[in-house]
Amino acid sequence: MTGSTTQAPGRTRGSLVRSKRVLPGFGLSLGISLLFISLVLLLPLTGLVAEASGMSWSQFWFVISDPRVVASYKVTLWTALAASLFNGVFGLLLAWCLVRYEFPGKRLIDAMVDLPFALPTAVAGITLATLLSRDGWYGQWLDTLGINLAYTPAGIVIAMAFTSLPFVVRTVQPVLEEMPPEDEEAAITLGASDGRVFRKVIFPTLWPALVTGVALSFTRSLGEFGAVIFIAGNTPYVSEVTSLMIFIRLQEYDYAAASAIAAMVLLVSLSLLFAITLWQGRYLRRLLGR
Amino acid sequence: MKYQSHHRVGDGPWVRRTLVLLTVLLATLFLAIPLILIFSQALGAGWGVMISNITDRYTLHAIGLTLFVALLTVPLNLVFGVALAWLVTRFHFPGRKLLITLIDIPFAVSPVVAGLLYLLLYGRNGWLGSWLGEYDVQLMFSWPGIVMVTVFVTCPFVARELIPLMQQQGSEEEEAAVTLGASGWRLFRKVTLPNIKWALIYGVVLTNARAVGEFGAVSVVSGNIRGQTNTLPLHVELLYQDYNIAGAFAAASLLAAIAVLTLAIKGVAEWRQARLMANDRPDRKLQ
Amino acid sequence: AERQLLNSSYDIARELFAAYNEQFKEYWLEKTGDTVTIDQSHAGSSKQAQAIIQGLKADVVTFNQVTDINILHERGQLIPEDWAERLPNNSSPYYSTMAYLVRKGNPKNIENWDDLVREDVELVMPNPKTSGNGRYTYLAALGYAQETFGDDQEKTDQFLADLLGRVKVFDSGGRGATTTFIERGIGDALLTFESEVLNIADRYPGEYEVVTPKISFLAEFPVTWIDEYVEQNGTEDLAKGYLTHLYSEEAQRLLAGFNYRVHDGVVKAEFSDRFPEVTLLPVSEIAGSWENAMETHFASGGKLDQLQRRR
Amino acid sequence: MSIKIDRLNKYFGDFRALQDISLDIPEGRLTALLGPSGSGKTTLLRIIAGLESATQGRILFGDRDVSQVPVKDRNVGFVFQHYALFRNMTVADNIAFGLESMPARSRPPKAEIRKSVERLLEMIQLPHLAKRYPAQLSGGQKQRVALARALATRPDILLLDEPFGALDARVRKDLRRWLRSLHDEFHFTSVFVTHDQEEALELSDQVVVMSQGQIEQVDAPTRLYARPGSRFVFDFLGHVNVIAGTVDAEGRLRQGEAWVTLPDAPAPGEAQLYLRPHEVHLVSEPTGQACLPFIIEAVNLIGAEVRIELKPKGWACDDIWEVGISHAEFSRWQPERGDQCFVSPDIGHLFKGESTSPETLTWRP
Amino acid sequence: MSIKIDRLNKYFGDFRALQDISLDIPEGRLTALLGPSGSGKTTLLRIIAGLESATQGRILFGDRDVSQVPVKDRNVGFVFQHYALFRNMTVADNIAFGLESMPARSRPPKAEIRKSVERLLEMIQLPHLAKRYPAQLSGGQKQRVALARALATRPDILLLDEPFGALDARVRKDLRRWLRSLHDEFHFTSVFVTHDQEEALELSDQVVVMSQGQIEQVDAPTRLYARPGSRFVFDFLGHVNVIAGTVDAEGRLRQGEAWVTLPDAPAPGEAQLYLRPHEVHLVSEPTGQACLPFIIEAVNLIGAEVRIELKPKGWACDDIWEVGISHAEFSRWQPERGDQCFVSPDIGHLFKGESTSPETLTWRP
Ligand SMILES: Nc1ncnc2c1ncn2[C@@H]1O[C@H](COP(=O)(O)OP(=O)(O)OP(=O)(O)O)[C@@H](O)[C@H]1O
Ligand SMILES: Nc1ncnc2c1ncn2[C@@H]1O[C@H](COP(=O)(O)OP(=O)(O)OP(=O)(O)O)[C@@H](O)[C@H]1O
Ligand SMILES: [Mg+2]
Ligand SMILES: [Mg+2]
Ligand SMILES: O=S(=O)([O-])[O-]
Repeated sequence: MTGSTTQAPGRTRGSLVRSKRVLPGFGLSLGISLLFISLVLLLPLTGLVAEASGMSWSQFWFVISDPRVVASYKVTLWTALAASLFNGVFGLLLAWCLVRYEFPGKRLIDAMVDLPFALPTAVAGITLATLLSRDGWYGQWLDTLGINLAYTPAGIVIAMAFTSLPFVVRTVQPVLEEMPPEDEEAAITLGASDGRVFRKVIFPTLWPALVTGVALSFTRSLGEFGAVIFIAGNTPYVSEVTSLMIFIRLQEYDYAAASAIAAMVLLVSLSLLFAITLWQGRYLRRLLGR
Repeated sequence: MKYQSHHRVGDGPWVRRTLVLLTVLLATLFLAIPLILIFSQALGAGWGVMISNITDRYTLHAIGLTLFVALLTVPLNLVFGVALAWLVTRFHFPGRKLLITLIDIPFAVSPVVAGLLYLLLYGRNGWLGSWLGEYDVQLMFSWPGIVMVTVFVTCPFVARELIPLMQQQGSEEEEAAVTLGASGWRLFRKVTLPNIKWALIYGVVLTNARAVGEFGAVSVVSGNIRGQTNTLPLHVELLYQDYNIAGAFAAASLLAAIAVLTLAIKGVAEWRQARLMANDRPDRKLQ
Repeated sequence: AERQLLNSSYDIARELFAAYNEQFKEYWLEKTGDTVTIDQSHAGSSKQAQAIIQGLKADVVTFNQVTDINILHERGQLIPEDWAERLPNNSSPYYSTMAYLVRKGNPKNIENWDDLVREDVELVMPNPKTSGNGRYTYLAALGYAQETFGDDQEKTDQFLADLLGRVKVFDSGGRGATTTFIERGIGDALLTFESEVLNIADRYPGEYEVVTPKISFLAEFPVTWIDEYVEQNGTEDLAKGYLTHLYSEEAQRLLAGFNYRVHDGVVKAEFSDRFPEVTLLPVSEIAGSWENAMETHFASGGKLDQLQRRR
Repeated sequence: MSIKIDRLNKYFGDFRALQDISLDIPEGRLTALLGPSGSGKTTLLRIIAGLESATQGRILFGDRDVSQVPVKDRNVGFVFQHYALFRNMTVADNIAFGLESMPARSRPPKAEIRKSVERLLEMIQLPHLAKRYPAQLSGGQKQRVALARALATRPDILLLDEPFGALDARVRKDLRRWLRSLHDEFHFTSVFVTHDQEEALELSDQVVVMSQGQIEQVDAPTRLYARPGSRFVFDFLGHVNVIAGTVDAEGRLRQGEAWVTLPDAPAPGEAQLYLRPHEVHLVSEPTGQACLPFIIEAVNLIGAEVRIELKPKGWACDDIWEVGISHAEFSRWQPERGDQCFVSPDIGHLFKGESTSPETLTWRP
Repeated sequence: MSIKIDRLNKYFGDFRALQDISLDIPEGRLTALLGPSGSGKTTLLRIIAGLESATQGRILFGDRDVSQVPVKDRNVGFVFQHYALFRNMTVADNIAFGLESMPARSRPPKAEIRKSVERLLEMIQLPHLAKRYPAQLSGGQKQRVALARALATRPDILLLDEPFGALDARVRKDLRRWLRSLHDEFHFTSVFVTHDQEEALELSDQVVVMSQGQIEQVDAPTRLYARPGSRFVFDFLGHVNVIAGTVDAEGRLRQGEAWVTLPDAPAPGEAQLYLRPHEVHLVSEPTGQACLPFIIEAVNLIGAEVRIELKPKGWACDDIWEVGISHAEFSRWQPERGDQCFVSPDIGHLFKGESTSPETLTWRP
């Protein structure tokens, strides 16, 4: 026994023995999870891959590089970026005030943050369009200032920002709550001004969560359709989003093309999320030493 | 002699007032007013109209179907969410990180695309759908299809609520229970479940809200048959298409009411959880 | 006996068929003694066609685009190729054309297609990429341009490009465009079906005016039964009856009441003041055929895409 | 710079965390705030730093009233129990933070800052770790960095809240010694919080014993140990053996079978005698001075002395008694568990009736 | 029930956390696993409990090989450092949990369970807290409850992972004493983990010293203290004074100006002499046995003995020297900081060359 074991440390035997788990339910929970993930998440994705892989590479390229589609990428990317950045700022502000201050209506606002999650996107879209249209509650107001938001890319940004706001607040909030006061206090006793403490001590700690929140908000915005479509104006090359392009391909019975574009979006979203997970892993390892 | 010490960032009265004001303002403009608008539009023509809109035969059916779908979706995702959270927080195994990433897929997939995925797979021409068709089983354009896409769209919520909490709580209590001879089910029911109860409720509540409100994915697979496969969000669209703006907003206000109710339950759940956690650390100073 | 029928239709025809269904049920009961339950499914007609191909077991379709029925044959082999021959008037019991809705007093003085390309005019129309409605408007404008500029392809293109350039909002569907124009107050003219335009004018008396251009497009509303599914459902007679009855005088009057143009002579005469005589060009005159129209104009990279390319 | 605390009160809501604290902290000395958990040590320290505000009372640094001065202008260095290093900065950046936070006009040039940091790294003996992140350091190293960071701006006053609380016993001892030598070299005015009496007594020049938001006693360590001012201080500073009884007319303290003859025959009445473990000795027979019979409960051979635990026989006490004897004595005597023995006092502290301060007694051997 | 551990190895990935551990744990005794952080104590304990599985090797309880037996059938009690009480259950429910988890056929009836719980509550002296929740208890109370919970099912073996690690020094001492008396009463086989040598030596019948996944020494506490088997154990068990030098032909260990005459004149070569603080004495002049000159660095008057810290003069050592003298001696001699003095050894431990085990030397006074 000993002869062979000095040869092969841990690895093979280790993995064998490790399958003996202490807590119960490994098999069951693994079974349920794998079954569910395969059936619900992965199996349908095969449809996408199958459709898209039915095309030749040049067809694929033709579909995804169609100038109008390319324009929609640009519109979508820019508006999603603007929306997620807006959420980065507004979400951070909200999370900050909800964690740091007591003020009347705090619990109400805290509860309302999840509203965009709970409200159907189409309802959100209709509501925002109604608010911002020329004679809507906000629109008439903005109109006197000569500002028009509905049916412009700005409208898209607003719809995207609305539907993805909770992602930022809900990822930043717990980190802010857990942040020990000592770090700040240490910085203040060292003579640092508030601004400096925020920039140098608080923000770097929030940063990973904020980036995750913004990234989730961004990917969600990339795929947003229901809320956007009512307020976008959908002018070609100006305010058409990629989801609409997918929708159009579907209207044309061109599943392959729709799948190809959808696959593009999915690829971008997943690689973004994955890249952030990797980056965050490294950043956090430095911070936490894990 | 009183003075306000100022030892945490942003404690200055001016900074604080400005930030709070800005928050309240933005939250009102961005969150509260849209909500109010929905109700005000619904009530635009008076209570009577709103009530008659809601008690319309098709609206009632849509409400029923929507609740039915949620009723099936939530337990499914509950089981999955708990199983997955248990798996990734209580065991180490290769591929664990991947599993955690995979459950984010529904966040990265546009709901319309999600519906399309199911249609491509289970539709008459899909490889599974054609096979099922031979046995005269049709999933799309009937409630099973609606349930399936709703499950897809809402499956991250429970798991995402539970995983961080269970990770933070660690498995010591469960290990203690095992050394005391507890079997799996007893251990879960007596030790784990009470500890994650409120997070679980929050996850369920979010799942439910999203399940009730899902539009994009459901609209693709529903078949839009009035009185049969029309869910409440689809019904909102339908009424909207009929120029029945008040009716559309009446139905939407129902959804918004569900959302508000959901958030209220969630608020309570969070508060309870926070209290539990605070009890847990009596050494931690109340700020 | 109890019988059941599923009618898959385009999104804005819900009230129309709700009314027709009542009429038909009575008729059918009288004729056969059977009570019929008719389920309605409404959505964009392309989406409806897809659903049917993917297995939505509708017995009949009542669409607003010929191409969406064609696809049922091409993609799904659910109906024969010559479906259009099975009922009178290319299987379209009613039709409409494209018209403009302008604001009260017609302040921009819009009378015809050439008024729409003026610098000071803003338009609202549905997206030709996502809705048949938008496609018809495009073809109507094309028809006008062809009549006006003859063979001068460049001028025709320029005209269409200008027209599209004047559009402020492309909604994804007809009702969306209407909402944008009415509720949001966007644009000087809404380009959509005449039926829709008349409906709105009826609904908001005195606030809007209807302008029907002298030359426009013959927008047919085709219907057919789905052979494969009626066979499975055992509803062939019912489906045929449902569609044939659309051609009856009684039904035609109902349709005209919903502001659709009809073929029935008696009814036509009754409603002659509502539907002015204009030249209606069928697709064959404008683009040869639907296949051709789709291919040259609406497919990816087709004429529409070229015209809409940012200049 | 000396610190003067003048009738300080601190309320948290209704709870009075500090009650009328007045205290002088001498310049250039190490002062320890010692007390059980919840006694208000941290609160007092934070008020001195300006991290918390007093409800009433004044704080003076030298002659200057700093009660209204915000933290960042008080020029204090603060060291936290859990280090509170900036996780996202390297060791060098952590140390430089204070200098770089100075207002532009008084901030030293970059090169000088770098030099200061190098000097401080030398001082804490970690120059090779300048580029590391806090997560990559051991607890002891982290606390050294925290100290260097606090000292970088040359504060007038150094405040430390349980600086060694989170460390292993061995590391703690090293670091304690190192802090002591650092202090001997630079003589900054330091106040540190601890609930470990050994640490307070070993490290500081002056100990402030706190209990329930009040100051119990302020004294130099040796005096504090030799002459505790109250029962509380007695109990808190190491083990103490107690016999409670009645003083009779002959000046004997009696309880059950046990008695002790008290020198200077105090007035009759209730009294408690407090005896430190090394201020008594074990005997095999009662002496003329005392008869305190015990059964040996445990014998502990570890360390410099042999610690013997005793259970009273024929009388009662709340806590077990402890006596330390030398290894030599132990070898001679070989006491074992269950043996009977007697204790004879050398020095004792008598609390009479309800009086709070003791009278010290000495027995002639 | 005795425990036998047979050539145990544990890998975490490629990291070998335990290396060929073989160990006998006698029945009815308290065994301590002592070692620095990361030495594998917890891992070993968890493997014994079955909470972790070994990569290789066997565990026997009595004669029964339990290597493949799941935790819940091993009948062990486990006490966690952070209590791991069920926070949603009352104290009574926590204690009853194990009994109620028994399979239906062997489970005692409800009434009996209630009685057992009452008895255990008496035992841990907390019967009045039966209805409280863990969050409402102090650390010491929590740990008692954890112990009662572990003992409720009458386990054959009790395993404790740093049971007092999270407690205050005073509470810890109380609880330690309480555990000792509990053990004396019930004599369960117990294994507990600690990294506090004082705790290990004071509490246990047998100490297992671990370092880097290996066992360094297994011995009874007094033997371990008197005869450490290696430099590591030496260093780990309290302070030790070291002089490293060369043994010359006359059997003298020399370094710089310092020398010590070694009894039994060992062979010449490199050597280190280890001396415990209480195994040397201070002298004012070099003796014939040794000349170890020092400068007094600090004098610490606190506690039973006076601790004197010494800095070598004319030679060098890594760590400061410590010597304990009695208060009486101190009063006689009055050493002060900066004074010069000499140390003379009584008992010493010599490591020659690279040898890992020492030779004990005794000097005649
Ligand atoms: N922010 C606060 N709000 C309310 N009470 C507080 C607050 N900070 C401290 N207290 C209370 O004031 C008292 C003194 O607390 P403080 O932290 O000063 O004690 P301490 O002596 O430092 O104790 P420890 O040794 O546990 O750190 C405690 O009873 C504590 O509960
Ligand atoms: N699950 C694990 N995965 C990987 N490495 C581990 C794991 N558990 C422990 N180790 C490693 O095994 C070694 C021994 O760990 P163990 O917890 O047994 O140490 P310990 O002696 O109990 O230390 P401490 O006193 O800090 O509790 C450590 O280096 C640790 O990092
Ligand atoms: Mg404190
Ligand atoms: Mg451990
Ligand atoms: O749910 S969507 O409306 O965004 O598709």
